[in-house]
Amino acid sequence: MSRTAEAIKNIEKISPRTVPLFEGVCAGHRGCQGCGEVAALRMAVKAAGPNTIAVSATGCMEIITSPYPQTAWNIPWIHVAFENAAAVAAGVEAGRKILYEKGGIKEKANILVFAGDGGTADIGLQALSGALERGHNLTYICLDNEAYMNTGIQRSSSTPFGATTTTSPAGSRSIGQVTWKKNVAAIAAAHNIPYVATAAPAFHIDLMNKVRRSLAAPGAAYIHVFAPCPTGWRCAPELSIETSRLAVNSRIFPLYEVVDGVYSISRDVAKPIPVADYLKTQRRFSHLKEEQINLIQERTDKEWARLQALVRATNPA
Amino acid sequence: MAKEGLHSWEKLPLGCSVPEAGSAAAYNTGDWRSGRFPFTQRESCIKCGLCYIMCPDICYHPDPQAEGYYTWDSFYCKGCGICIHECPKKAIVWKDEKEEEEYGSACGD
Amino acid sequence: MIEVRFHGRGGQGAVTSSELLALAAISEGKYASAFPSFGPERRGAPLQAYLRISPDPIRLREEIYNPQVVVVIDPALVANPAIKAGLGEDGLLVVNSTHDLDRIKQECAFPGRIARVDANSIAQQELGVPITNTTMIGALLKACPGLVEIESLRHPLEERFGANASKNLKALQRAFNETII
Amino acid sequence: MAQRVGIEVSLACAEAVKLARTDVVSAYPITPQTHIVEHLAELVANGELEADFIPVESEHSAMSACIGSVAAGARTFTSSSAQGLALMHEMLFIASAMRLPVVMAVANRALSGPLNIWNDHSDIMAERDIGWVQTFAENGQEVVDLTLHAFKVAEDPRVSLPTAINMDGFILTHVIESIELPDQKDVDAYLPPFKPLQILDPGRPRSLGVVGGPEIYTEARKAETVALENAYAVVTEHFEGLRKQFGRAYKPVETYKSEDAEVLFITMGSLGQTCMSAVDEMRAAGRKAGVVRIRLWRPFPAGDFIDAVKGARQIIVCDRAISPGACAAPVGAEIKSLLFNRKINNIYVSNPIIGLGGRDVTRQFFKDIYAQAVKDAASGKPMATEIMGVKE
Repeated sequence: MSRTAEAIKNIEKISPRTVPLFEGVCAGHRGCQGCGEVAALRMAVKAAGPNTIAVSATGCMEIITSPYPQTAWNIPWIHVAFENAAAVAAGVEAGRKILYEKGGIKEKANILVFAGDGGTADIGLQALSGALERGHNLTYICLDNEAYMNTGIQRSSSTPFGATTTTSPAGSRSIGQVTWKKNVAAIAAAHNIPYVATAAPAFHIDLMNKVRRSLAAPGAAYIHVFAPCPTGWRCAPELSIETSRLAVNSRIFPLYEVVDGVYSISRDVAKPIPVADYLKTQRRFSHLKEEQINLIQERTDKEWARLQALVRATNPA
Repeated sequence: MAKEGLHSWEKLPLGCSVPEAGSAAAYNTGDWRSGRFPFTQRESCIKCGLCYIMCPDICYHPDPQAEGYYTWDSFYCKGCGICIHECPKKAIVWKDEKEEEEYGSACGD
Repeated sequence: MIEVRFHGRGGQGAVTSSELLALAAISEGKYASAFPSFGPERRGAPLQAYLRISPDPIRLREEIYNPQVVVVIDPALVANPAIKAGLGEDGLLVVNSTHDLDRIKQECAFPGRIARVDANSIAQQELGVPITNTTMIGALLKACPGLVEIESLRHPLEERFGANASKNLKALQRAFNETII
Repeated sequence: MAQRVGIEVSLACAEAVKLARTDVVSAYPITPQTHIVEHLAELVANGELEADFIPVESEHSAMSACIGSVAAGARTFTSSSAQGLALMHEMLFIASAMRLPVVMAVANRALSGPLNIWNDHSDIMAERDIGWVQTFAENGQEVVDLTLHAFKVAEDPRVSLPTAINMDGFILTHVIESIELPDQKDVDAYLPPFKPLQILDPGRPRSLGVVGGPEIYTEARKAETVALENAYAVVTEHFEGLRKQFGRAYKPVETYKSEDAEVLFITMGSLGQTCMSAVDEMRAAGRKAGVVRIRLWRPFPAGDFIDAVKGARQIIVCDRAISPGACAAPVGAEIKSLLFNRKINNIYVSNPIIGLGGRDVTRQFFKDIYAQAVKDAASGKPMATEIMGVKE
């Protein structure tokens, strides 16, 4: 058993009956109706518990939780800027570590970093890479709603192929986003950090346990969370959580873990639904033609096969 | 004169911080809701708690009076309907706000 | 105040020469400043290093334009006209060369005082490598009596070279003895 | 007893950071700052400094990590220069707005382009308005003393603002000179452990760095501005502390042969040293010249400055940075605005821009500038800002 596997095997597991009542983020936040991102954020902080320091990048979650003179945070929280949450967290971690060693701090604390896909895949990628490479003991959670929602639905490198956004609008000569979604979890895994995972709020127990496992892992951890945005995706607010379920069940967003380089699929979708069933819930994809939907299906199948190959390659028989 | 600020600069916490945790709880988001609200029919409820954990606005809380059930909070509910969609037993339904004078009854007792 | 300019190539330790002398002077209670020709140092490229030593605090932050002494660490630079820049006829040129003084005078066309030592041979014999920066300090001290005491260099050499300090000190001492003016 | 030793100024700066018992160093290498952070990394690696050294991947992250580290309650240091400082730009404002007392040594260097690694003040002058306490060191000893002073001022609960010590790249950073390194016990007596006013503590959760809308942003900026203005008294108080503890006296503004001077040079940083030497020679030649050296740049010591120049009929404000398209160079503009505020209109202000990108400033150059300035004033030429020593 690898060092990380050993470290995370005995975590206090959360089950449907033992969901922690602790709220790290309180009601009264200004999230949109049906915000899947804040739902996922709340789950993550619940799992981490009160002995946690949160670091946020600029973005929806930061804006909706901290308009002066109020804060929705029940745990110590810091926001500095858009592109540097990982670096700020690195400083918090280093500062606390040395103070603990010198006796100035008596207790260790979890460090959770929250950033959106823009703050992670685009402008914050360098700071993220630096923090992961240096191995700070923290968990970085990307809450991926697949575009710059805070500023009005502009495309990011995490926006999926075919989605229309305000800066990748579908038109007579464009299908919307023409590039494929950047795979930041794979980039994180390429840093050979102890723990990488993907999660979705529809699978809340899995998500919360992944947060616990990431915190138990010795060193830097990364969790990529699929965070539906009814506002930006043009879907009904009540379908927010459902959308993340469909994403997983269509294999367009597979749930998996990489523990010390060893891949495992957390939810083996034996009979996937067609990606078309996922796409049709969101008007950001409503302009797509069958040909493009087929392309997305092909790509999804290929990525799933690649993931399976990684599982085989990293789990010796 | 220009519009005045929220309060004196001399009363500002250091670095414009917010020293009081969870103070957003005082903020009413219930008035974002328009016309209808989710109503739990307890006779159908199986106490799974999905309404509690899936609600992005933290409107459901364990009912101190009835173990396993959850109460709903009109002060925060923005009316997104996630609880209604996620409830595996379809125990939560929309109700017209005009029908109910008292939200207290929304928890279905 | 005395101002000295060193000429060498990147990697030959001209900067180290000026630094060691500054440290020695300061340890004697004098004031000194040592600095390289500012910029990226590239191995092999000709470079200069500067040294000021004074009994009083040094306030001057300009470069050295009119040194009283120029030390040439690399024999191949002796004929380079840059070594004479700003050096008055009453100045002193300390060179690493195997040639006799008359020939050096011709090579560099400098009418003033010249001190020479075959630092390459000494360094090769004493250190096993032709790195002449510490050796040339010996020649400089011979030509400039009282600049600093040789003994004052012992500690800076030990700090810089550790176990090899004594070998460097010996090479320096030999150069001091073998320098012809 | 503290000893006077020969040491490179960069290393002396790092030694001061060590003597300050710094907890975290977060830095990215850039010429001419490198020797400072290399030496700190070495001190940490050897266990001589019990600190965490974060070898970040950019200056932006360096300052971001400093902000996080101070917010965690750790005494924190960084150092940068030119392009690195420019990359930090965004973070510098946030560090002061959040009132987090980071200490930074700036090895002043020209901003690109063209790429130039040599000294001038264009890097820090582009950061004038960051809300930090900013001092300029003139020699290696000042670098050491001002570094200790920076921690003392920054962390003072009456200030709680980040502080930068400026030192001329190469001209100071790469020079070995005679410096007295204080004893640890004296530094401990001068600089007690850091007691932050608010930290990220699960035992007392607070939110730092919140959104401040139109209804509070003005008040937030007012509070920060007043804090920096009020730092003046603390700066001088802790200068006095330096004198008592280490025997070296410092003032926000220093003068040299200014009492009876008719013409005063105004300098910042190492320029003042060569300028004093030039003034000595000019005095010997019968010219009534003097020097006023600005050590504290932010908050600007207006009263001290006015006191220093009020007897002169002409001042020559030496700038090492350009403010393109502006009415004056940065220091020149500051001083002209101050004189105007005080209704002082009998001083002729020349504003030469000199020493850009490593161009050496010599005693002779000061004499030339003096001659030109006196001629301009005599001829009634309008006061102007001019880049000097340009090859036509």
